[in-house]
Amino acid sequence: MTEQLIEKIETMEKKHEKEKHQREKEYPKSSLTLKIYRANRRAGESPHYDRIEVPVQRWTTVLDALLYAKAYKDQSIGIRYSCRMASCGSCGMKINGIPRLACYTKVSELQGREITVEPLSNFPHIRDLVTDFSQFFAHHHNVEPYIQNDIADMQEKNKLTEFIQTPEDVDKYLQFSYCIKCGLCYSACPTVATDTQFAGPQALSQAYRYFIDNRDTAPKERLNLVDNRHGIWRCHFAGSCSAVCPKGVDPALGIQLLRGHLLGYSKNEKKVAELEERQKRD
Amino acid sequence: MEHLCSLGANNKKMAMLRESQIMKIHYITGVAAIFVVAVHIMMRIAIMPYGMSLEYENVIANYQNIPYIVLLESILVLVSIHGFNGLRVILLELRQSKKWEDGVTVLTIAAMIALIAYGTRTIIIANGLGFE
Amino acid sequence: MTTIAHDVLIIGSGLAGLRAAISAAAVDRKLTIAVISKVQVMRSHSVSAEGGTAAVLYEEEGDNQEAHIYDTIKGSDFLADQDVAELLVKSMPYEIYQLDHWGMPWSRRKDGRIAQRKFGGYSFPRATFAQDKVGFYEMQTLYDTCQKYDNIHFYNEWFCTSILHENNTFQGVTAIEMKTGNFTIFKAPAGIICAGGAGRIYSFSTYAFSSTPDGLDMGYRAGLALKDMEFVQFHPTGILPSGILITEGARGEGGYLINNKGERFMQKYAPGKLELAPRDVVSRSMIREIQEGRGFKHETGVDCLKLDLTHLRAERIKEALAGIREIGIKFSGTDIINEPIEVRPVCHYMMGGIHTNIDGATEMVGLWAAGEAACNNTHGANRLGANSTSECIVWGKITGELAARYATGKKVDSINRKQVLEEEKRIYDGLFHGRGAVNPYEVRKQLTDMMDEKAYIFRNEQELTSALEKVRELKGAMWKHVEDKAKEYNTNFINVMETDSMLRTAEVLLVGALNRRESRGAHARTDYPYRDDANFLKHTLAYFTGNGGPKMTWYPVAFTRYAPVERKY
Amino acid sequence: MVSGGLYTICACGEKILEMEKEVADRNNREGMMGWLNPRRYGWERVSYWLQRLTGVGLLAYFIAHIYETSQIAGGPALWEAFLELTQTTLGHIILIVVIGMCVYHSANGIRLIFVHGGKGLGKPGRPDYPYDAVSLNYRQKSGIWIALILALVAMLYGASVLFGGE
Ligand SMILES: Cc1cc2nc3c(=O)[nH]c(=O)nc-3n(C[C@H](O)[C@H](O)[C@H](O)COP(=O)(O)OP(=O)(O)OC[C@H]3O[C@@H](n4cnc5c(N)ncnc54)[C@H](O)[C@@H]3O)c2cc1C
Ligand code: HEM
Ligand code: SF4
Ligand code: F3S
Ligand code: FES
Repeated sequence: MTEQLIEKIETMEKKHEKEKHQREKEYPKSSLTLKIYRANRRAGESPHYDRIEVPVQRWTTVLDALLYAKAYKDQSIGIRYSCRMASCGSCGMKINGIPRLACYTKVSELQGREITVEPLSNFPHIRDLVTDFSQFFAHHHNVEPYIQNDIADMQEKNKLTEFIQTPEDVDKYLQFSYCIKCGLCYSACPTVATDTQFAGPQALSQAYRYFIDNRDTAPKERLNLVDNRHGIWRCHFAGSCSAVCPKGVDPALGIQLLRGHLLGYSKNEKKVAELEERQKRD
Repeated sequence: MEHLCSLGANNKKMAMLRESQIMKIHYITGVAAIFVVAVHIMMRIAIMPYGMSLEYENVIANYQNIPYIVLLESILVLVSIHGFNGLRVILLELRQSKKWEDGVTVLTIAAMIALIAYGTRTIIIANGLGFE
Repeated sequence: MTTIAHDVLIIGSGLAGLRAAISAAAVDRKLTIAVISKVQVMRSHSVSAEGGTAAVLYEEEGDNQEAHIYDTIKGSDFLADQDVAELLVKSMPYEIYQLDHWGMPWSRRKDGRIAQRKFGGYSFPRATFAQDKVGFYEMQTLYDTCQKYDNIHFYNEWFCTSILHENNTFQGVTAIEMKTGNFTIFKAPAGIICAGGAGRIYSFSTYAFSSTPDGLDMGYRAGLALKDMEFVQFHPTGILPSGILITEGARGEGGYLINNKGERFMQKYAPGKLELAPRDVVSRSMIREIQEGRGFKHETGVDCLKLDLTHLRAERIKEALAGIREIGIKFSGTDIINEPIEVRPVCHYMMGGIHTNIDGATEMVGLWAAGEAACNNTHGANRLGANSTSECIVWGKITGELAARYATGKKVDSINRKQVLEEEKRIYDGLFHGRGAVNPYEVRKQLTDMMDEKAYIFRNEQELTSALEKVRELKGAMWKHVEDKAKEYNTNFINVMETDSMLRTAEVLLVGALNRRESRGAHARTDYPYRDDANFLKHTLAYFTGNGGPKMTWYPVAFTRYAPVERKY
Repeated sequence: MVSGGLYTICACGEKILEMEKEVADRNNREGMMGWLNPRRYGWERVSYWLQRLTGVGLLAYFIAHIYETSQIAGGPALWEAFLELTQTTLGHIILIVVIGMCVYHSANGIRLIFVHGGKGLGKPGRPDYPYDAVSLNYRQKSGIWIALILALVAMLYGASVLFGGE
């Protein structure tokens, strides 16, 4: 494609981004309506939406708004949250239909005077905005997300020393270890939407994270682990995972790179990192 | 390390081919299909006008041509493999249970074989028709 | 009522909890370890830690452990137990390398070795870092490493309410499974409390919303002492209005603090260390600047100062402070590459906690405590940045191992039924089915706002007394009820239980602050502006007495080689 | 022993076997509706859906086509009769759609074969805020557009052959 066209589109998008920023700066103090999905299946409460008016300011996040509503309007709202700074991954929910972190979405970034909040899809529903993550965690567990290496567990007697890893070695996997396990990607992926056993973008990108880390010595086993009926082949590069990931993990990239190794497009040239000899300390 | 996880368990079930082998076949048959289908279509429109190419005599004449038969047969095989595997993939993603998955696998393979057989039958008969 | 039996119970799944789980699980694969957490295990507050983890790694390049020990003790204003500080420093290098072996993405130097940066109060660049998401990566590494062990059992979103014990011996805990609302007993011969800090008793705070003192309170109610609770660390740089932290690493990388005249005012207060003086010093200096009219006004009307990073290279910021930049843009509307960011001292760490000895053992047999919830006297009156994650990891490991060894071959035959019934009565009759007109969230807000106002960096008798009165008034108000009557995922109920524990802990904090009539480390009294080693070179202990106030006593500081001197930077 | 969740999980995955329950819990899954929604997620999602749709469409056509051609075995009369059935306006329109599907599916298929192996996606690096996923780059979007344009061109050409000849 012509470079110019691409550039043009990119500048257009940048401008749009800037305008969004501007709009946000001028965001007036006011109030808006939260349209909250409510249901408690176990207790037999059927799904419905509640509309709650909350005051907002320029920096108010959807989480702030929800917590205000919980404290002063309806204390029974079920919601999961913790860090309020986009690092714990608790507060994923669908905001205006798209999976996002509530604490990372300012109301001023959203259009309109009404914000719809719903629980993440593809996770079993528990109550109101809260969903069950156990299967998601199980998928993560299943890709054996830890360094496999005979000397991974240090003996205290061993010489104290690190694996030598250059900044370039680190860059190969660092992006994928940004993952906060918020599950937004899992909620967005169209394959996960129908395939209950598909490992999902989060787990598969973690498989790549450990695969490409040069402290790990079990690349073959890792490939075998994802090479099955509900494994990596069920990703068809819909890209939605990367589109919603709040941390720039780009799980789609990790998955395709890992599959490149399975397909034999890429060779695993990583040299296993060495231990630097060092003086033993007391 | 012994882990009782579903991924591992699934691996055991896959006796015949690994999923990666299946999908490699899927890609290769896909790429190959482009070429053979292209030639096939070219022959429909490049040698004579499209309408004419469909006349009975012309079609039968084609079936006398051994390279053309080979072409048709390879289209039949390649596209069937690719297409039915594609279908299998979609169906596998729709529901998950041992019964469903085994059923899907058996059915798509059976359908694939049936289609290839049926198409081959046409080729053989059409080829035979010319000698009469 | 269900009873779940394990060998070791770990309450809390922050850095301390997960490290303890791994070391306990490694002792014997046949022991079963339960990690109980009121949030999903990897969502603990520790993920927010940003700046670094202190350890001496480069002795060949001029660092030494002696210096780290002394920095820690001097930083603590000589209230740290010196043998404990020494243990911390000696254990740390191993832990850094162990994390490296487990997959920690430490930032690297060009030669492939682990990188370190400057941090406040240290005489050598000693904060080992992984960009500016140290705690997050450490949590991830530990969580992932836990997946190796099939004897670690995670209990995601179970809220522990009390400790069961008999004859001063630990028997287990009671907990509520949030998903179903079921009240459950856990029994085990050994337990470790790793329930984290209590920073949410302040409303301007860097802590996660889940950092409420229910863990501390649980121990307190079970008869354990809370130690040194009056020492609350205020971090110099929290952004407005949310209080989210800008790591000290920002100053470690070379950031300036400026007042409204554009001066680097730290030159006046700590000419030797400037912005990299310990946190208590910097925070006090900032408040002085503000009080003397050299602050800025944030658009919310709050006074603040500015942190200037614009002179750093953009690449360096993107490389080493990417997370901070993101936070600045997102939560404060400021890109630190282009503009100074508005900051204000913010509640950040509790030096105090459950009283333990050097091994992390509490006064109860079979119960240990580690991490921020424990007070093993590493940090004294003021913690140095980057020493807390170190502490969590070191004592996580120590207590995990000790608890597992202790639990080997032991079993809890019967549990104290009476306590279980009492606990049920306390939370269900007293809170869940309670009645009242006052909104518990309003009580919480009043408490935290009041703490911000009256127990902030500078304190005095009058304000502390009025704060204490207010806490007691709030305690007595008619707020103990839960509006949401559902069993399933009832966060309203959880919040009310948290508020209950916050009130008790705030009371201990205020009484401790009133009793300590001196200024030491993070505890600065305007009416007693000097350190008083003759009368107060000792730890505060507070015991629960039922509904009256806490019973206060003192506890000696352990000295080895370092005599107290005046603390100057 | 239980811990929170449908698929009880320990760090060990001791009970993960439950995931293999014959009927997995579909509570709150988006189901086939989840295949759609390009509105929310961009071009790659469109490509995902079109590749499926055209794949299945082509398979259906292929089966029909094999049946159609098998009529030759029935002799000239049957063949002509069948031709009459298919050589209608509707038949031509279907054929044009098939041409479009075939071209799109093939062109996009080639792109996918590369992409599935990580080719043309760029390299992982340290993400900068605001995060843009490198994998969702303009090369991919252009690839999808090109496939769509090629399909359109082919359909026009097909229309000119099919309808122009009369
Ligand atoms: C913003 C920020 C940045 C920081 N940066 C640094 C830094 O750069 N370097 C450094 O050394 N230190 C830093 N610290 C301090 C350090 O992060 C904390 O002291 C440390 O993470 C505490 O870890 P923890 O394991 O003790 O507890 P936490 O991580 O707080 O975990 C507490 C656990 O207890 C559980 N819990 C609590 N109550 C209950 C209950 N009733 N029932 C069940 N479970 C319960 C919680 O769910 C949680 O899992 C920082 C702190 C903050 C706030
Ligand atoms: C001409 C007859 C063809 C038929 C009947 C056909 C059929 C199908 C079907 C049913 C699918 C499943 C869709 C899915 O998995 O999402 C599919 C997928 C696919 N096809 Fe084809 N196809 C044909 C030609 C081609 C050609 C020529 C190529 C190009 C090289 C190709 C490449 C692909 C690719 C890459 C996929 C995606 C597989 C995946 O996402 O995992 N196909 N095809
Ligand atoms: S990959 Fe991104 S969206 Fe998915 S769980 Fe991790 S951080 Fe969340
Ligand atoms: S959305 Fe799903 S299909 Fe693949 S690229 Fe992402 S995992
Ligand atoms: S509350 Fe932690 S990510 Fe939103």
